[in-house]
Amino acid sequence: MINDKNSQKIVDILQNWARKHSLFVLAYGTGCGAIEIPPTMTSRYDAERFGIRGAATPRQADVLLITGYLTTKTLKRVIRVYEQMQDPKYVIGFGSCTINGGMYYDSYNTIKVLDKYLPVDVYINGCMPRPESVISGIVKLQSLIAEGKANGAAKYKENLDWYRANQKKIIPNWVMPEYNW
Amino acid sequence: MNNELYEILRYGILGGSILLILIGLYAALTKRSLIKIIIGLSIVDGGIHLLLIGIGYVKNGTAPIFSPGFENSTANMVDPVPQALVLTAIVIGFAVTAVALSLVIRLYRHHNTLEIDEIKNLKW
Amino acid sequence: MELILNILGAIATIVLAFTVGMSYGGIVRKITARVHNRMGPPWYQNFIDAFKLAGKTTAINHGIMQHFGPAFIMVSSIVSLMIVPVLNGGGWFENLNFGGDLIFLLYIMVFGPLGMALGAGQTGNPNSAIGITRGLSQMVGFEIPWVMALVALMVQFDTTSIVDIMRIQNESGTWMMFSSPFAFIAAVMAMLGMFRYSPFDIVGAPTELASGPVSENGGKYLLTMMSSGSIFAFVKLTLYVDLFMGGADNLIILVLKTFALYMIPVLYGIVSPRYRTEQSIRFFWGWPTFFGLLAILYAVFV
Amino acid sequence: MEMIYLILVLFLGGAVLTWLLGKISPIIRDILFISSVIIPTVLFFMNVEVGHDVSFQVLGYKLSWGISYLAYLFSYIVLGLGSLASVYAVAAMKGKKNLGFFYSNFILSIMSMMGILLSRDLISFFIFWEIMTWSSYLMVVFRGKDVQKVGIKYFVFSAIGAYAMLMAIVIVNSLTNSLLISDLVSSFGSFSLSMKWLIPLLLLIGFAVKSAMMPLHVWAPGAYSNSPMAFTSMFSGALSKMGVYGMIIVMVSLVSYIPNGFWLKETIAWLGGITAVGGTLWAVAQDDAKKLLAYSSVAQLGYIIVGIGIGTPLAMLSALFMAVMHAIFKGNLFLVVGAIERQTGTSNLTEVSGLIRKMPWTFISALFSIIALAGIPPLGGFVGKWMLYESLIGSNHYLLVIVVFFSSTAAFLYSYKFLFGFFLGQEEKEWSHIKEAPAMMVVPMMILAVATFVLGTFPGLVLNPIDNGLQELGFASTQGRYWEMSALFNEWGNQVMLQPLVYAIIAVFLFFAAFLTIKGFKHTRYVTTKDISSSGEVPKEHENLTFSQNFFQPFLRAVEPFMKRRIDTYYSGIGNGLEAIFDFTRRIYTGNGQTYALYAVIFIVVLLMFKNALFGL
Amino acid sequence: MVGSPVLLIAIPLLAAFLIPLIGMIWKESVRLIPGLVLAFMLVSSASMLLYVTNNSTIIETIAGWQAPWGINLVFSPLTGFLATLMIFLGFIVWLFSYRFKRNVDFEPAKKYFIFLMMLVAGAVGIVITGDIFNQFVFIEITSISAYALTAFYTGRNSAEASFKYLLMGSLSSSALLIAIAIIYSQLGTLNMADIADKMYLMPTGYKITALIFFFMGIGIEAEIFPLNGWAPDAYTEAPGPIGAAFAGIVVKAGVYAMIRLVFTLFDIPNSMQFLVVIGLVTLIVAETSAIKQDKLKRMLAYSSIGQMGLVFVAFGIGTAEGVFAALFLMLNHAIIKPLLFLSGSYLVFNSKEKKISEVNGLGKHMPITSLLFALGAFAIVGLPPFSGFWSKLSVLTAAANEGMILIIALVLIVSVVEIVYYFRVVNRIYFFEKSDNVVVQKPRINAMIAMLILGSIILVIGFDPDIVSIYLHKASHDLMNTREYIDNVLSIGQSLTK
Repeated sequence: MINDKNSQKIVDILQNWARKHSLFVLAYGTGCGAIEIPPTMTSRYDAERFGIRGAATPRQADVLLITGYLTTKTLKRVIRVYEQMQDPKYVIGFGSCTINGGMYYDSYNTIKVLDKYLPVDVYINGCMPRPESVISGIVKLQSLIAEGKANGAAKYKENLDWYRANQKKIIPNWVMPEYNW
Repeated sequence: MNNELYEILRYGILGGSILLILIGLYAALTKRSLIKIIIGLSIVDGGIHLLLIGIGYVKNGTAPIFSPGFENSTANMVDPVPQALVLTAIVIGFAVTAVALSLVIRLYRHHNTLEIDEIKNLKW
Repeated sequence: MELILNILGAIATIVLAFTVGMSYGGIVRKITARVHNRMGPPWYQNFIDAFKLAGKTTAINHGIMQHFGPAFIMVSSIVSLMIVPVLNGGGWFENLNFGGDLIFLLYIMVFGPLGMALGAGQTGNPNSAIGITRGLSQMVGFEIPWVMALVALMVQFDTTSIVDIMRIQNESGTWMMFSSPFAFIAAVMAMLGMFRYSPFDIVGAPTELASGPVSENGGKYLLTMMSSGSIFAFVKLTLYVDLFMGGADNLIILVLKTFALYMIPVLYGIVSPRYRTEQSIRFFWGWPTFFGLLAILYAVFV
Repeated sequence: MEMIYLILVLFLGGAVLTWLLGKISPIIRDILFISSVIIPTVLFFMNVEVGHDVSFQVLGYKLSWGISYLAYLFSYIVLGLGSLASVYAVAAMKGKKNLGFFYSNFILSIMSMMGILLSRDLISFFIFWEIMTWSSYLMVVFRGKDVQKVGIKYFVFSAIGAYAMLMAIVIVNSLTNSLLISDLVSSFGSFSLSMKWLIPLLLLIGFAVKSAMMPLHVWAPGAYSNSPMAFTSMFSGALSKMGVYGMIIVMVSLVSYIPNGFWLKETIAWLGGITAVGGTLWAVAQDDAKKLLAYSSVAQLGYIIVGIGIGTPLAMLSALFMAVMHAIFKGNLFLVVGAIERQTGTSNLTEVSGLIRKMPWTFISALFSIIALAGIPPLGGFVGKWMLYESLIGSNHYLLVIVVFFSSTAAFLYSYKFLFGFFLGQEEKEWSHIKEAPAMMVVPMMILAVATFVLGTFPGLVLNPIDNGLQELGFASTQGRYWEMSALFNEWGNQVMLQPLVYAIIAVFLFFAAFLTIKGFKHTRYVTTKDISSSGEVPKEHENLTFSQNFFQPFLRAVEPFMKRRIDTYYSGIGNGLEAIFDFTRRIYTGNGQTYALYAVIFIVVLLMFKNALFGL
Repeated sequence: MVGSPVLLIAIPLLAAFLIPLIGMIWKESVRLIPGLVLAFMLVSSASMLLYVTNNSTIIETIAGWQAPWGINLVFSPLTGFLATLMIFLGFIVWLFSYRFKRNVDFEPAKKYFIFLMMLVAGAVGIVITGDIFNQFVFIEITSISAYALTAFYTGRNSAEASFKYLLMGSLSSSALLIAIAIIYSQLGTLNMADIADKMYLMPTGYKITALIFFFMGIGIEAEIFPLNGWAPDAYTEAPGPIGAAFAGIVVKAGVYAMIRLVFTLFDIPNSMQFLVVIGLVTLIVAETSAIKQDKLKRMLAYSSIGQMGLVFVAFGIGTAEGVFAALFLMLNHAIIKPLLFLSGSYLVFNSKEKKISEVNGLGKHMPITSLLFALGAFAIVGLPPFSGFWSKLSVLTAAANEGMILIIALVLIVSVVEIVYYFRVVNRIYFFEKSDNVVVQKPRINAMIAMLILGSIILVIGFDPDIVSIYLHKASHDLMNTREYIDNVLSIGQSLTK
């Protein structure tokens, strides 16, 4: 949809600006990273000044925050949540575990590379990443949105078969509604 | 017949009849045996018959029959009507007693007792 | 011609209400942040949010009532906006003011919750339904002192017209909040519930119910609801100003008065925990109702 | 032959024929049934005119039949709702047993209601009243459920009411030597003070039972929910209005002339208010739609009683308007429940869910009726409530306003519960086979739904006949002051136009509906109700996620102190106590013949002992 | 002269004695002859009733002995009305009991119909006789045949019921005889008209004592409260049609005797109040006792007693309206209660216990019988448009016109109790499930006709009460006009002596 900065119309620029400054974050507290979200949101680091706000349900959310390792059991829920979010939507991988498994690199029960299953727009490195890093990651996402480069959702749609294949490898009994847009 | 005797006789009949009625009632109300109750009722009947007769009695009266020599002495006749009544009442009392006794037989067959206290399947 | 002017006036009112309502929303967020010792978002943050919601490219609904529910809510807020006099003397913002409108207002204001409830019910999300039941129950709670306050006003002024109430206040020069203080207290306490800030925010209860009635709404639906809420906030504040503070002669005074009034539930809310539903109902049937009774007695006997 | 006789005879003959010939074939039965409701209805509206009375004598009592303006208004309710409900009933009851019996009772109850309205004297009023009672009783027990409890309770309360009325009637007869209602009204002023209190009170007890006023309402929930819904529609919509009809006559024509009768009016109004609150609270607590609507009927009748009790012209106007509206929307809601029960087999709100897409027309009519019930503006229910509030404030009943308002706010709770329980929520596979009800059921419902809308916009359509009726009752001529087509007036004289508001509402709604539809039309998708955000979990098909148990538990917890005491339990306590006493009395008959003989002897002894006291000359 | 009242007594008595004789030749005759006799009586009585309604009272003297001395029969609008009603009910009972249960066999049928004829003869005699001792004799005839009919079934508790009845009946006859003795001792006459004429001669104490003994003697037949212990048992244990006959014939005769005494013979004004009080007590005790019954016939019996109480209340009002109401009530009760007994006896036909619970669900299996029972129940509790309503209305109107508001209230409260127990039964018939061990008995065609006749009368009177009101008005006028009665009876004798 939005591949190239040059193709952006004025409306898109405005909309991207708004999207950038109004990120409703659905923090999916999968792992230990969930503990870093409250300090990020509260007085000391105050993520709200960037327009960030917690969203309670995927229907309202723009950003899916995967905080830490994903067990194979949780993955299904995360995929479901992601698919229930409305476009445009973004994924932030949070902590080393989402990048390469981190300290769970040899676990039989967690997924190692989040990107194989969900289109991650921004990774935040660290184990755990401190709130400062979280904010820096979000700022990165904001700049990507403004440039129109945060197009993970489009990528997911294009390569749905590949993602599904990967997902189904982890989740043997796959009963989920079709993702059909 | 002199007056005193007449009065004594008259009140004797009345008192006796009332006494009979009370005796009969006593039997009917307190005795537990069906037969005794029926006897009590018969005594009550008898008392009442006596009462009726007593009412119709006239001093120095004669039988209420128009016999020769007494054609014009209706004033001195005993009143015939109560006697007729008593005759009828006796017949009726007899019939009732007969029915009652036949019922007692039925009851005895059914309940194997003559105690009236035992015979109360029908109540409330 | 007159019709067009009327329609233009109506649109102007709506724009005004939307702007003021949204700004207040942003300012509340800012103030809350400052009380929390945070920077907080800019005051226009709500406009950005609204714009972003408008820019969502996809939307889902679960059925026709979820689709039309936001429209119902809009009907409620806009029609009630139309019959609440914005300024003294009418003019551009006169719209549909008429005598006897208080009772009408009481009922049309319920139209919104009903639309919300239907929309939320259609989604099939249990959280939404739970939120709705809590909301309706709470509404029964705060309507009692609120109506008592209104009845006291109606008794005192012998009218059910908001315009008349404003006119009489201005003629006598005494604001209602001073001439009938108990009614004002009862009404303000009811207002706490009406705005659904803490401690009466169990309806939404973000973490418990996943924002309750709106949990299945995103994009344009959420946008409509949010705008409606902003307009509605303006309506309520203006109504309070009209009824208790003598109305406003111009927009600046209106903004000042409404803002001052708005601070009551906001500040009370920031420092409060959350009531359970029955606790909040009992709260409203306690002191606020007592004050409402006092107000009626006051109006009848004084 | 007089048209009035003809109409009643047609009803009666129709009832008998439907029953007898109905045994031959169901089609004949259905046709006979509908035609014997519709034909007299048409004849009535075509040929019967106000002011034409016929009279005749029975057993030396002079009876008189004719119609008044007020009765004409109620005959709209009875015959209109009756015709619609009868059309509905044919479709709804198809395949049930004993239909001939049902239909003939249906016709009989319509006949009796018309008879009540046509009666100009107290005896025929009472006769038709009793026919109405027993024919509706037979309907209550028609399904054979709970007959000994619900049915007997209904009949006993009705009988208490009716006998109170009968007592008043015979006293009136002894005082005025006439049974005409007009004679009662004209000579009421000359009665002694005690009679002035006694007669209206006795009559009011009779009417209060039928209109389910507070201490006498306990029969209503059971009876309403127990009869077939096609009839309950009539029961709650029209039959209970007979109580209202009588009550209006008594309150206006008699109570007004009692010295200090003011207090009676106040009491009635407050009882009405308490009825409204109690009914509403209990309705909120119900899980069965029939019970819910039944309690709701009690509550709504409470409003009407409040209006009658206040007795100002505006209050009467509002009471009568609400009576008409209640007939329309509550009649319709019972039809809706009937349709749902027919299609799904249950009327329990916790079992059924998500029928909106299965039964869309039913939903629309239910939605309209619920909005009217809740009194939300564009529909007719609001007009009546509005007038009620204004009359209450205008007549200085400030606390009563609060009571009524509380009840009507709490009414939103059960209104929502009704809509949500049946139509909204999860669409379960269990109910996926449900179809819309047949057209013969849907059309009456839709007509009633449209009626709620029309009366909301053009209340003058009904206010005009009401005004005629009120003038007949002796209210000042209000032509042009209290009503005008499609406009409403308030007590303080300002004219209020409803139409611009309705237009505004429609315009705003259409605008936003269009906005929501057009914006992102291509990218707006419909998803099933299983596709909800439940923390990423995918609900399985058989998992029912609808929230329906303990729906308003927090609210009920809050109002628990009010609901702890039920009048019902007191009544059953009294009933059981009486039966125990009666059980004791019959032990006089011990079964021992001698005891009986003893009784006889005691009898005569006592008489002889006290003969001078008893028979002393 | 359209007929002779004496035939109304003589023919059934004759028939009663002829039945066994002819029965030896032709067995079916024991069942047929009573019907023919009753039909003839009905026609004769009805034509006489029509005559006396429009013309003067028919007075028949027996054996040429004129009024104060001989026995005479008075067929006035009142007595004629009651006699016709009784004969009609006798006919209905005959029609119903033709081949009913044990009547299929010759021996029982013979006894049954003999006693039925005697019952009717006695009851009619009570009503139309003008002689007080003659009345006593007829009361005894009625009683004895009633004892026998009560004990008709063997193997039940019928003998017990009959014995209780007999015990009470003996006391009754004793009391009657004492009362007659007192009157005769004071006035020396037994003719009712003559007694009424000379009553002012009697000392008050004697008068009251005689009245009290009469109250006891006739009260036992008329089922007033403390004296009615026999009634529920007898109604319960007698065959169904005999229950109907008790309710329609025997009790009515008792009531007639009672009111004749109070209205015509004795001039004690307080006796009216006494009637009201005793009637109310009877009404309340009986109706409240009925509510907890578990046997159908026993419930109906209590209801019957209660209705009699109401009749006494209505008579006790003392005005022409009250008498009219009471007679109307008697008429309706005589139609409705037999209907209930007759249909009820088929509802519990095969049951041993005759429990109310055994009628469950019979509405589907015996629709017409059940419908008739329901009709009777609706009518007797006074629901319009059935006949019971009009009589109840008349009673209440009469009471209201005399200002007896408390009585109205009590009567109406008791009516509610009545509604409860009748509707419980009707509900059971129609809305309960039939238990499997109840065997349904379809009514015979003759029984069905009998019940249908009664049912249609209920409807006819219900829709047009004026059809009977003229007779009732005449009858009440007749009862109220003591002087006319005395003159009518005595005039014949006087005319002869002059």
